[in-house]
Amino acid sequence: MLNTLKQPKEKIIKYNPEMIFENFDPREDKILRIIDNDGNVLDKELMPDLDDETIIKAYKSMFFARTADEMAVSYQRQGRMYTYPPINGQEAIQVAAGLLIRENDWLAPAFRELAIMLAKKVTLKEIFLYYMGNEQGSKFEFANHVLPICVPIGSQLLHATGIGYSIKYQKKDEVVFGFIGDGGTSEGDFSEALNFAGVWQVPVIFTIQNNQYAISVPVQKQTKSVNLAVKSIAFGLPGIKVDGNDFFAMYSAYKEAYDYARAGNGAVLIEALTYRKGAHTTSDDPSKYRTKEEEMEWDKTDPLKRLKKYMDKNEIWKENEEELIEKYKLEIDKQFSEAETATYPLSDIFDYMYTEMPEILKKQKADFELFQTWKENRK
Amino acid sequence: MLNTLKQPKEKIIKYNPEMIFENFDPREDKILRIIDNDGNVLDKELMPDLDDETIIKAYKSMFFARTADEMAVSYQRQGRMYTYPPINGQEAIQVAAGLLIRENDWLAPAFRELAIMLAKKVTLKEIFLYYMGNEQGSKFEFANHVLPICVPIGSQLLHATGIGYSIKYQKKDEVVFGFIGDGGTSEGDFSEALNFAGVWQVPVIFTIQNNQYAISVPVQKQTKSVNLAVKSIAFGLPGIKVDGNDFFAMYSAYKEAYDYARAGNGAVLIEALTYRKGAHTTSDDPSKYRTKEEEMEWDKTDPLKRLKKYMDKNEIWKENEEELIEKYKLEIDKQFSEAETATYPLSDIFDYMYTEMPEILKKQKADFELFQTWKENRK
Amino acid sequence: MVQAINNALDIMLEEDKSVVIYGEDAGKEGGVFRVTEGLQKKYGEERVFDSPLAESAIVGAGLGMALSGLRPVVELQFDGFTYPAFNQIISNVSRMHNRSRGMYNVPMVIRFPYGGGINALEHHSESPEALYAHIPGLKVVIPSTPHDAKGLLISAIESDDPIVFMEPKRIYRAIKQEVSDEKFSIPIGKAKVLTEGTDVTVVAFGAMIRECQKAIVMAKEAGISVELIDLRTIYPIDKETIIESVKKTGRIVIVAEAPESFGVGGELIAIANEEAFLYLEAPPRRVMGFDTIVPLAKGEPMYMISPDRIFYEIEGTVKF
Amino acid sequence: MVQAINNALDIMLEEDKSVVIYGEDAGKEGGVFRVTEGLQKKYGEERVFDSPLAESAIVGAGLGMALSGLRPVVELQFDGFTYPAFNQIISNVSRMHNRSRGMYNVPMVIRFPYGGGINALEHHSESPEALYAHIPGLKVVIPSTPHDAKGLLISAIESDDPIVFMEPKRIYRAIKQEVSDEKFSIPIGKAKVLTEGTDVTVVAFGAMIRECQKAIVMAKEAGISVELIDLRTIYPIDKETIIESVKKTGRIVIVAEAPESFGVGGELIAIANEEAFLYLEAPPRRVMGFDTIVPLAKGEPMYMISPDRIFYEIEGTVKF
Ligand SMILES: Cc1ncc(C[n+]2csc(CCOP(=O)(O)OP(=O)(O)O)c2C)c(N)n1
Ligand SMILES: Cc1ncc(C[n+]2csc(CCOP(=O)(O)OP(=O)(O)O)c2C)c(N)n1
Ligand SMILES: [Mg+2]
Ligand SMILES: [Mg+2]
Repeated sequence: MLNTLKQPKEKIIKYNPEMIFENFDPREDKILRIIDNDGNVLDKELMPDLDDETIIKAYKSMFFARTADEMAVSYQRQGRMYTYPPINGQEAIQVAAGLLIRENDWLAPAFRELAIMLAKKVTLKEIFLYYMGNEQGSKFEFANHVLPICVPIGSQLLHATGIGYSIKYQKKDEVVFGFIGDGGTSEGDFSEALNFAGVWQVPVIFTIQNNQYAISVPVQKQTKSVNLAVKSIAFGLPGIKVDGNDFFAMYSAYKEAYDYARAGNGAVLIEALTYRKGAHTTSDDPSKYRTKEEEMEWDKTDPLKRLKKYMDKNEIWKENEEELIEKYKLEIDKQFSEAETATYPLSDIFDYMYTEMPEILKKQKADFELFQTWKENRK
Repeated sequence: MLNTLKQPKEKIIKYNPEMIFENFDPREDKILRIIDNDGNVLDKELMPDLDDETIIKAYKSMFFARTADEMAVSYQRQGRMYTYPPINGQEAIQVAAGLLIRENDWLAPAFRELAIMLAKKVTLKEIFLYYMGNEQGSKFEFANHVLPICVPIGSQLLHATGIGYSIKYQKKDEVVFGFIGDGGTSEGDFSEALNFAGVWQVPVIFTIQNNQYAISVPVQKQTKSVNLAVKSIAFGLPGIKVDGNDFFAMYSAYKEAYDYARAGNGAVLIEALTYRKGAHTTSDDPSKYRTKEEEMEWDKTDPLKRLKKYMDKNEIWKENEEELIEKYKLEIDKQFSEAETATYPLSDIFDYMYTEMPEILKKQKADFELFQTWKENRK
Repeated sequence: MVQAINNALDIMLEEDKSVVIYGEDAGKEGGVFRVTEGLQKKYGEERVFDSPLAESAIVGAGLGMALSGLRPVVELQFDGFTYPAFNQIISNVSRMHNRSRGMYNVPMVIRFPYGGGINALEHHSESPEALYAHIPGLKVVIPSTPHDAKGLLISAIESDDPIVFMEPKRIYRAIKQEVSDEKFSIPIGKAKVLTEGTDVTVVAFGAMIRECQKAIVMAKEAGISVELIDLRTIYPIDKETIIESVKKTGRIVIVAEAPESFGVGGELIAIANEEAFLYLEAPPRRVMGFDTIVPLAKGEPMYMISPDRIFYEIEGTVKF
Repeated sequence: MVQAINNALDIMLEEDKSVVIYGEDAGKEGGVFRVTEGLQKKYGEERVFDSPLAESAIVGAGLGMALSGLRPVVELQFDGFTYPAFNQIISNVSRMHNRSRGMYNVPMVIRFPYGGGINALEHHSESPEALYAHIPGLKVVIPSTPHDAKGLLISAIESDDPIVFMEPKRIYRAIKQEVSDEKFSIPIGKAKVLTEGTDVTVVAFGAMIRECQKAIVMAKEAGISVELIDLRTIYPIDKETIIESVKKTGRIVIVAEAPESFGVGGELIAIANEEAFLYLEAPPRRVMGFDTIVPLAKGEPMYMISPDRIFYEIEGTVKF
């Protein structure tokens, strides 16, 4: 009898280690977790093959990101920067992805992706510039294949899918990382992006940073689905739910997703379960909508503390954290100062609207300059 | 350990028969089918409890709809009507739903829902008026709670969800039927409508009429998911795939969905597997994108033939089909003639833009009348 | 203004059980600008609530509610996030009454904060009034004071037509004004002459009114008498009030934040030409935003229209 | 015109491997208007293909492609179905160059048929040019002949800025014109004087050009000399050509199908006022659609602008 889709059973192109996604079926609400809150390994089999040096590097990246994040919040409090969205608590996800992402791989961020942007060589100075209200911060001097911060929720994932198409069409060895929040999964663009990525079978790794809230709205009010990873089924993609505060779990999931996508099998959805420890942005007050108890409960899962405990237990970590933080602070402050001295000429408003400025804009600019002169003369 | 959604396990409010949705899991790509192409009952257990009279009524409704549909196509060919989208082949779905839908239940159609619109007491005259290019055809004189035909794909399902909210809020005993095509499932609005319906837990029965094509694009190019019913999982709704050309299967699925929704359990997704036997619309030529063989293969599953065979085997059908068709044709032609005599005054363009006409529109209308007078005088 | 709007919503929720309010963060938190603060507590979660994050759904579902007996007042979080709902607004909300030849009314309000001047991120400073005003079937309303916000919003909620209600976020908390606690309404479709004058007509709305008022002080000092009109309703536009004023002054300057090209200014100039051509003594002028993206905070002071820029253009017009 | 567009696409596909074309039914079937017919066969499914049914994705993914080395030419099926993509267009496509301060270009064309007069269903007859022209960062192009369609489309595909390319579907097959098979281009941003005249300037574009030409014949019989300008590019608008003509004729009539309020007409009147005020001898006039939904087939003959209506307004302007 005739049946629906009769999708030709796609042959999976070989990749390694070929097991995690199969074993953690989101339909059964399974979650991939490798170390517990105290840094104990729960399942040695699942432990990724990482040398101590890499683990330390990862921890330092997390640590640096957190320090920068906390300083950003305090710069903002000092009135030296406008709104800033902290990533505090979500470092493991981004640093794990950051270990894998190569120079030519693409990153399509939302706006809470500081750590992976740093991994892609976006500078803190640029991030600061942006949140000081200067678009020059989105012109990345050293980063390759990173899209600017994208504020309209969900829309960036379609760009990721389109880039995936380019990669496939141009037969390049590249992978796209697309990020979105839990709230963002409700936007039509999220579904459309995954659906197109499925049909086109393009190398995109979609990450949902499920930090439990969309501003004040808890994820339970976003959807009735058992979890967010399971949404992959609607688009025929592999999906997995991962403990986003467990660096090793995140790394393992990404490694498999990366190999899978890079081998040409298509896109993957990762739900990274985490918690936004800070406010939504510096203009938000979380005490309006969540309890201290909840925050403390989640604090036990903090990705930095957890990895630190693991390192301590395994005697990997040898550095002086105080010294490190001082060094980081100096570095961060230096970048901030550089950002603070940037100027914003009138031409910046006009110069980048088109590759060549149309007459209409030239005229508007000239008219404004006339006004400025008039104003000067008036004084 | 903290986990994702922690959806409170909703208690299902009792309804009957409470089994079909559970037994036909779309994740396993199961399909509900009760009679085969020759009208033989495949599983007596599943056979809905319908008396002969009702079955005959259903068949006649299907037969009437098909006759009207075929005549519509021929009116169009005669140049007496503009574009028309045939439903030929999709009658079982709509007639099954039509048996259940009550006067106060709501219908949010797309544009290929002739049969259920008739069941809701929309008149053929109105349908004809509409496709003759007169908006008066969307002002239903006898139908209650039917939205006008909605052309922007997918957008109508959000209206269905909103109506569901009204019903729940106003504590009414009503259910909403929302229809969409297979292609429509790719639109963001489809996902948003199901997601909101899930979160709000409102009485909406979503039907995907999967007729295999969106104009020329086959459903295999719409999505990578194993079927369309499985998309329900992304929104935490029950979903089922049904043989849409099997009247009994459709009726059973609808009956369960209806009882489930009406009891207050929330929304449901039904994928009805069918085939658009005709063209997309009268301006389309299917031979550009599908084969005669395929059409013939699907023709074996024709919902009318199939139900007729069932009735013949069980000696239910006693009427003279030739006579019936003549009677129907007369009736249809009468309604068509009535539609053909309708006029379209200038005021129709202006009168319904607002509940009260603003000055600006009055002026535009008056100016146009001046022009008309000038034109008259010029002759 | 935040309080006046909150009060209008409160009154309508109290009076009419069919009024419901929702949007992203509009429930528990009371909205990112606290416009709906306290309302969920007072009226319950069924009537004032958070929705999932999807603007098309917020508006589309709202339309469904409006068709089935409710009067939804939906909140979109910012001007720049109204666009995912654009299709629902232009293809369905604005048309359902006409499409159904009057079988269905659409008593629905779509509220959102708009405009620049608050040092915000991208997409948080837009003035899309011309886009919505060009859509047949909608009415577009913009208040410029707390009092007007309350009276116009009450009219909007009581209207059986769909209303796009744009709130000038820059003056959400900037203007102190005593507003009566009683229910009152201000008619939609009527502009208001705020200051009478004889030399030039200045037409503005929303947050620009305040800037114009500052410019008028400068003009007065320069001996120029300005007639200031607050448009209040962008569509249907109150041609009469504008024409009458232009006939008197012979000059018109339009002030608005949005990009100049294809914006509100052109429409007003067309109206002045079509109905008061022989009275015009100088070319009408537009003091509007550049045809650019509204810059981020550092660039915004150049983009945003200042009182001296308005004065500069007024003077230019009068001296023509 | 369908053939000329097809030919332009063919030339660009042939010349540049980075050009890809897709949209609903754009592949196998060659589009509902057969504009892309034969191209999939010639260039393969990777370069010319059907997409799933989702306009936001069509445009959003197209942007991704444009940022990563391709030159996508995406097709949206009808004017009325561009709106689901509105957010991607206004929030991302038009801004990525500016947002990234020039780090990324957006060499992308968004093609769609627009306009009324074909007895179509609702949403199939719209003229949204003013909506797109008001969006900073876009260019909006509308051809009026097969020759122009080809030359302008080639320019559009070669442009590094995003182009909204609106095709007047009513004359897709109506105008017979020999068009060279060679590659040629017509500059974007330049209007064209089609007929020189001295009494009145008529500005139009797209399918309205043909109607204007008929009206001009009537005007000539009535002794009126009309200068007809085809705008060709709606944004950035070619002020110079318009101003020069208005300075000569002293009169301007704008013809466009879209709803009058907040449409293209107002912008043109503003330009004429700002730059040629002292030359104006009569109030500029708009001959545009009503502020209503485009009616279905039976009502359309009243809505659509006919040559005699254009003539009527020309005469009115000249007799003023
Ligand atoms: C289309 C759109 N609607 C609304 C907003 C306003 N907004 C900014 S962040 C946010 C919540 C996002 O939540 P989530 O996706 O969970 O990401 P998170 O902030 O938690 O990282 C909202 C509603 C927006 N930026 N874009
Ligand atoms: C938003 C939108 N985009 C495009 C169209 C044009 N269009 C009309 S019907 C159709 C295909 C619909 O396919 P499907 O959803 O499978 O329904 P079917 O026609 O098969 O009943 C398309 C693309 C539309 N009506 N609305
Ligand atoms: Mg979140
Ligand atoms: Mg279909």
